[in-house]
Amino acid sequence: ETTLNVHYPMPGFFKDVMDRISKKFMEEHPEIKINFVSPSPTYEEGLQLILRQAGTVEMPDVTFIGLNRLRVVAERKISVDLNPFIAKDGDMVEQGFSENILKLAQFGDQQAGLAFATSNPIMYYNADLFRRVGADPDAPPKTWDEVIAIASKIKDLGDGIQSIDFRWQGDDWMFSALLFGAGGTMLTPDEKKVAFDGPEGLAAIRLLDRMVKEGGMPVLTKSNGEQAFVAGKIGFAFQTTGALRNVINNVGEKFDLRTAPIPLLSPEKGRLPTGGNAAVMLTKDPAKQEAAWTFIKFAAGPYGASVVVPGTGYVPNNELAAKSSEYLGEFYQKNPLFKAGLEQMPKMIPWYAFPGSNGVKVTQTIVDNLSRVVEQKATPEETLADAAREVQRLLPRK
Amino acid sequence: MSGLALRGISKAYGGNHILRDVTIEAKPGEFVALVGPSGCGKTTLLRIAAGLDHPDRGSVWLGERDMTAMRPSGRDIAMVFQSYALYPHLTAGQNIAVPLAMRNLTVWQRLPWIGSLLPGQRETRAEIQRCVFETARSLKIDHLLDRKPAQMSGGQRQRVALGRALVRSPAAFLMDEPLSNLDASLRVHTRSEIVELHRRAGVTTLYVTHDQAEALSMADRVAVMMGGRLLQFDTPEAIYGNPAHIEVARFIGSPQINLLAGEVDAAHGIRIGGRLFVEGVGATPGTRVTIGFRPEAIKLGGSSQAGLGASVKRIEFLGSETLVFLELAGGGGSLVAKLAPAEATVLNPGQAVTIAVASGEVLVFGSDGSRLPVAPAMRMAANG
Amino acid sequence: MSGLALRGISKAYGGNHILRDVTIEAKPGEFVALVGPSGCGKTTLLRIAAGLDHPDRGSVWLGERDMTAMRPSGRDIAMVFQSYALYPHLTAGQNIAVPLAMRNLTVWQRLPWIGSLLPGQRETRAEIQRCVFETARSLKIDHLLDRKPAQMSGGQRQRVALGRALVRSPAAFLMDEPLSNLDASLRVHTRSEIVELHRRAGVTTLYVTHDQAEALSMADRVAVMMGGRLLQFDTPEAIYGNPAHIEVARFIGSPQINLLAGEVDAAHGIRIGGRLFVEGVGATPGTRVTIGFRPEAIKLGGSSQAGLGASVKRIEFLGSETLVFLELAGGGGSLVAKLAPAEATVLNPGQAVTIAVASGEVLVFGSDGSRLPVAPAMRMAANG
Amino acid sequence: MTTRSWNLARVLRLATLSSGALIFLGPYVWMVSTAMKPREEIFSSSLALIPDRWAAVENFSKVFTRVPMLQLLMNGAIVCAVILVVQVLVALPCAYALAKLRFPGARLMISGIMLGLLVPIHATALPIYVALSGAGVLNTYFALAAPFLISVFAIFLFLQFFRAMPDDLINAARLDGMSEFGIVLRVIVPNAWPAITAFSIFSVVAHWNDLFWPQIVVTETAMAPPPLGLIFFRAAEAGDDYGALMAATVVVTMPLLAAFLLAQRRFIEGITLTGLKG
Amino acid sequence: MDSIALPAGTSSAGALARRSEALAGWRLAGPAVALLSMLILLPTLGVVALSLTDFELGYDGVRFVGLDNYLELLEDRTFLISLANTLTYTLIVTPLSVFLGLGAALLIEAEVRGRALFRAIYFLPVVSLLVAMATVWQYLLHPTIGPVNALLRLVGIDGPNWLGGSDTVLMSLALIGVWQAVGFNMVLFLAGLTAIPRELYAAAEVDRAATAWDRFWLVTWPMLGPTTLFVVTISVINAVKVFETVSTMTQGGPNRASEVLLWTIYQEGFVYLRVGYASAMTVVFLAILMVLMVLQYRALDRRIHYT
Ligand SMILES: Nc1ncnc2c1ncn2[C@@H]1O[C@H](COP(=O)(O)OP(=O)(O)OP(=O)(O)O)[C@@H](O)[C@H]1O
Ligand SMILES: Nc1ncnc2c1ncn2[C@@H]1O[C@H](COP(=O)(O)OP(=O)(O)OP(=O)(O)O)[C@@H](O)[C@H]1O
Ligand SMILES: [Mg+2]
Ligand SMILES: [Mg+2]
Repeated sequence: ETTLNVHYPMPGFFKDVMDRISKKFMEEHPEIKINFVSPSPTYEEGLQLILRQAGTVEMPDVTFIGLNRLRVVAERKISVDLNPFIAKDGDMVEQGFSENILKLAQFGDQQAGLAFATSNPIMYYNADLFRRVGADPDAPPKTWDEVIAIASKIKDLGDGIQSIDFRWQGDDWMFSALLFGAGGTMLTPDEKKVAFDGPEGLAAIRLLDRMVKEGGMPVLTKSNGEQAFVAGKIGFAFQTTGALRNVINNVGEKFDLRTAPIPLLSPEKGRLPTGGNAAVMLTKDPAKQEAAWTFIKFAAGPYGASVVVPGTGYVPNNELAAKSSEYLGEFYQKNPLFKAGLEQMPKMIPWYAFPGSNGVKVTQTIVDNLSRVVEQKATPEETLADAAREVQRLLPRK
Repeated sequence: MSGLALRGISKAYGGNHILRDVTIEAKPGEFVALVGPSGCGKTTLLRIAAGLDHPDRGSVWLGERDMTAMRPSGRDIAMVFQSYALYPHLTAGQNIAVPLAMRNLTVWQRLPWIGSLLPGQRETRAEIQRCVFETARSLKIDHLLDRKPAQMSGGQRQRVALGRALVRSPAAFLMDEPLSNLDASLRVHTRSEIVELHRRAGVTTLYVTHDQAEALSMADRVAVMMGGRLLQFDTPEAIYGNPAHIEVARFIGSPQINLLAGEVDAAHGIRIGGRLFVEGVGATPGTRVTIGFRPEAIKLGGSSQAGLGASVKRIEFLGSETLVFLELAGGGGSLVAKLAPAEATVLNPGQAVTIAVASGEVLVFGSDGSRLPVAPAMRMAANG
Repeated sequence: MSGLALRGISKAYGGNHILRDVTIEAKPGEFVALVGPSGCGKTTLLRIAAGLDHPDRGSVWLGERDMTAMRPSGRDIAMVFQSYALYPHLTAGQNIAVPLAMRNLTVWQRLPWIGSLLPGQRETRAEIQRCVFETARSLKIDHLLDRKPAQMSGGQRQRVALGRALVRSPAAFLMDEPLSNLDASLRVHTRSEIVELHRRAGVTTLYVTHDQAEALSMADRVAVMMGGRLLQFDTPEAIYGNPAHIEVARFIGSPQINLLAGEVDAAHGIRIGGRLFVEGVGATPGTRVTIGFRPEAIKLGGSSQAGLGASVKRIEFLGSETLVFLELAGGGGSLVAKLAPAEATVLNPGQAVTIAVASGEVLVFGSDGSRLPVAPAMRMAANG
Repeated sequence: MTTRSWNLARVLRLATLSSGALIFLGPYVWMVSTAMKPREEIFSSSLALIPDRWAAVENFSKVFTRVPMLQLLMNGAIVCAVILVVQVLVALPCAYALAKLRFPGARLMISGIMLGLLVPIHATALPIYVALSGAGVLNTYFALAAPFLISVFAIFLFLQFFRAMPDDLINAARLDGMSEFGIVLRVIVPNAWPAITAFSIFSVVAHWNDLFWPQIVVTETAMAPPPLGLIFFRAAEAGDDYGALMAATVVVTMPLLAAFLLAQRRFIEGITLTGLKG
Repeated sequence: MDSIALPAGTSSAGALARRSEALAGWRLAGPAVALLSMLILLPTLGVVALSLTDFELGYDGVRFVGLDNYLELLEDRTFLISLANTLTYTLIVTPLSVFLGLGAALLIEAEVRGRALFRAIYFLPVVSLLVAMATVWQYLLHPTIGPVNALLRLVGIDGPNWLGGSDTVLMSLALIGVWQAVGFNMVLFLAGLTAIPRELYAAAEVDRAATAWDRFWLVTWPMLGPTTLFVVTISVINAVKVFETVSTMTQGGPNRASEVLLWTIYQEGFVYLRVGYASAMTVVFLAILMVLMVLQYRALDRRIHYT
């Protein structure tokens, strides 16, 4: 019997999911025992734990790491490269792990993990407010111009009602949504130079600027935005589909909640970043590695997805799960709100992780600059230039 | 000038009756000494007069005003605390200046830092400084004005505490053993300063002391308390020479008054150990009484003379006088005689003597301790 | 039994010289009284003896051992603090028991709660209780043993502080004005208890007091300090009757000794205001001297008699005696006479009298304050 | 001195205290109210404190079923007790020595204490973690308590309080034959209860509520203190389960509040140093 | 070192006695010294050492880089911003929390009724878990649906965007900091008040200190000196070390308007994983504050102890 020590972040979100998956897994694999170590409150703290414990006996065998932090462990060779295991298995696509999905956790020639819970940004909207301003909730806006038009009407309702909550705070994910949606990229392909300062980037930031100027988007903290939206005081919320279950719970019967795909600045070239996390193998013990690989595949596999998706709002990271009625087919019939994320799956590309030791810091730099636009303290052009310059400075010089 | 009256004061701490119906009315300008054994309630009475404690019953009057419900700060009473209660963070000079600053400076002027920048207080401050210095000089602590209490000796602290009271001209002074830690010569000096101040300002004063000389010489009237009760409140002469109660007689006078148990005989005389001692006492024959006479009333004679026989036990030299401790013959009790040193030189321990007491110096107390009248034609039988 | 010796002690606080080369050697079992004006350094000396302060110079010896470097807790000295220093959180009984518990119980037995469960301490505790009660009874505070210091009167606290020292049998006692807050009768009682204890246990004792009667009657020897210097260290009789220095004469005796300025004439006599007063003084003719005589040495005569002329200024009644304040005729100075009350009754303020001083009672001091020898054939001219 | 009568000053005082109390209580009113509400009622456009549908049972049962809350509370109690006892035992003698004894190095020590007050736990966490990990004692009560065995806060606080204690009291104790340690135990401690109580409250509160250090040394939920239980109701990315989170907070806070109410008697009983004259 | 300059000719015995006192002092302080060295001094030295390297969490290799980290600090705009923010925060929180804490303590002590209740209420913020209270505050200070602004609207004030706006966020955090610290300081002051001899108030009354204001200045304030010095020192330190409110509510935002020192250090060390650089920040942070604290302590300490 092998015991796997498994660590995961955000128990408020994942505890039930993890419990169900491990239960089922141990039923199917009685020779492997899953032991959950104490979870970490956030992705960051989870990552810190792993880095601290790297190489010590306390290090768990498997962990789940935010997709944008995956590169950190990969570059530090803390994660075990999964390519040998994939090579041995051979039939990954048959098990539902398409090339696209594998790519989400690839860095260079390394397969750092298997995407476990994946999300993309969607549009939440308050159908009641739509009706009040004469918009049709059944035909949600497809372009940003339409969004802004409706938003500006909603803003005029008064009574503390506001138009848009675009979740730009915290990290660069939602900025990526605008940038990628315009067809842009963060860096040049050789990862040496900033690339977001091109026209796509400018379009993205200008859009944010218009949301404020024309759409009347208020400056809100992340949780204030959520609170106001579920209270029925905000027309649009743009954020991860992963929050869907929580939003549904918090809204209850207060208003008619709808979701729709997020508009793209460039419908053709536009892509969307993938949020979520990947299961990562840490154990260097060959015996345990086998068991860990089995567990990772199971968790990231169709059963795992069928548990994750309804419990959270994430999109299935396994193509089998999405298609097969055995897993989620019926679920989507019954829960149309979850469809928006599903529809966007073809457009999902990896959430870009910056190279080098300043990788994480770069995202904060971008967020800081975005806030200047949201607060209307700088023009989009200035912001973009500043952001590009600061980010460039933080990139590896070699 | 207003008198200070404590009327029917009672006070108990958790069941312990500390004061029982004490009434002391000091006339305007009067100097009243408060004496009594340790723990009899003197400090408590003073605290009640100052308003620091509330009586369970009774009232406090200053002049014509009932002060019982008034806060201490409103009473305008100066007090010397038995424990000094100096402000440890202030120098001696600042300590003494506090009551003046409280009265003569406005709230704003008293503010730290800012206060001293405000206009119109220069002169007041200078005046306060002058008063403080005057008072300090009269107490011989003018060289200590810049010291904090922690840097002073016990007697110096006590004088600062005294200075803090004397610097004011309040409606009444309350002083709780203000000279107890001073040496004799300083005490005499300070005592006369207080008397002088009292003469000048005529402020009603309640003065607690254990020093009989102080009580008797300074006070207009003396209040003797015991066990929370007021036993006698009268002039010093009356307290010493004409005590109303055996406890007062016992308490006042050092060395203590000599007390002998006696019995009233059929002829209203008192017999001690069978011998007639006093005649004409107004008490039922057969009752037991106590007679008392002061040590200095005793005259010693050779063993051959008439009088009570006794033997010398111990001789104690006190400088200006000598105490002779005597044992009555037949185990009748011990006595003390106070003699001039010259008179005592002829005495030796063990020597047999006779005791004579001058007529008119014998006090008679009933079995409950109260004074018994002695007929005017009283005769000292023993000295007959 | 071991003596206590303070040798060549000097001490300064930030430039102020508090003690200057003070040497006091108390023989084993000796009772030494330490007197001196307020602030002269008595407490400081005691603290140095106890090891609570370190002398800048000098050494402290207990018996044959140099204790100067020893910590206070190792010296086995009991001290009564001028400030009492009672443990505020302990009852009177517990306060008194502390030194016994410290010595007679083991570390473990002393632990709170747990300690009282350990074996073999029942009896010790009972024994301690007994000692505490005994001591308390002799100080008349046995009814207060369960009170905390805050619930006691000043005199009661002082007695608890005294009890905490007396309950031990240390190598030496240091007592700093232990009776200052007690009433006369209690003081006499407590004084005799201390004397009794000292007789019984024979522990060397250093005793600070402002009460001259106490110093003179209790002590084997008296040390008079002034301004940080030791002026005289001698028997009570010598200190009173034979003071080595004018300051000692001035300090000891209440009321103060009478001092008059005089000049040595060519015949080695002393003249005051032109009149010959004493003859046969061993001093250079022409030097200025001071002569002193005690108030009780004065005999008053009618204005017609021979002697220095004076007038009665004030008469003060003190119970067993009367003080008469006199003004020398011609503004020569003030004097005090101490008379028996009977002698004083004939006097009235303003009355003119003559002063006579008994021969052999006159002391002569040089201009530096030191005693001058007077020839054996000295004669009181004034009384001639 | 203070009469119980109503006067203007008292009315003003009560008014000030009460309005202050309202401000301080405000957040708790909302907290308790939220703990009683179902999720959909928590955020709404109107402010209602009384829920339409009571969900207290639901929220509170989540607290005890989703995480082993009783176990966590127990862990918290044990760790806080260990920390408090050692801290006080170490700090009392040290503070006494600094306050009342003269010895070379005392000033340096005070600087060290200042440094200790300033150094954030984040800075020292890593080295201490490495040491504990090297000793193989992670996931133990000891590891949870280790960095807090010394409280410079306590030393500093006690130092300030002990300074004010009269020297003669300590001198008397010395002459009575107490050792310096005995003085701390028998004279200083009984007279410094208010300070010790105040510190105890702070210490318990700080370590009961500490979230940072336990996360570093504890990977087994069986060893975790209460705040680690709270993270099971938080989901930064997706929004918290507010009702359960508030219920858990109430559960975690209650023992502390109870402890405070018990301990605060000591403030009233404060000992005033009346054993001294002068 | 404290020992006074000894006058010339000091007896060697006096020196011996002093040595035995010193010995006792060391014995009593021994355990504390040992723990202090192990748990604070050594790790701090470790931080200093790390600040001279390019250590990054997760990488094995460590390179000595001399003062590079410190040089980089000089140009780090974030660090300067967070210095300024921390200063502002401290300047708001310290005086307010000290005075309100003192006020609460005095008012509660003066009041006869409901002392226990008031004490508990004012102390509540100290006992509550910040991660949870952060959530509560987020809601209370919500610009549109929050009760605070709702109340302000009742009196006709358009409430600010407390935590969302870069102009108001620091002040909002400071107010929350005050809310937290008042109870803390109150308890310390309550403890300090018990150490004031009642007799001094009696003396003040007799000396005609008629108003509470007078008695406060005459007795309470000077006698609270040691407590106040302690409270101020601790308040400054706690304010300078503000971290949890920032990390749970604003993450330094918006646009670094609530970027404070500890948050910056934490970000660098734990999020950006640049431990070496974060260590350099820590060292600078400690150095500045150590100098300030030790200076103020030495300057004030003498003045507030009267024995
Ligand atoms: N800490 C100190 N700093 C400066 N001077 C001091 C200090 N302590 C005492 N003194 C001074 O030293 C002198 C001697 O003080 P000490 O207490 O020994 O006097 P004392 O003889 O006991 O007087 P008292 O009879 O009034 O108690 C006094 O003048 C006092 O002012
Ligand atoms: N707080 C208290 N609780 C209980 N008893 C008290 C309290 N305060 C004083 N007493 C008692 O009240 C009595 C009177 O005390 P008080 O201080 O008035 O005596 P005193 O006459 O001043 O004595 P002393 O001459 O010793 O100063 C004493 O027996 C004392 O024990
Ligand atoms: Mg008294
Ligand atoms: Mg003294």
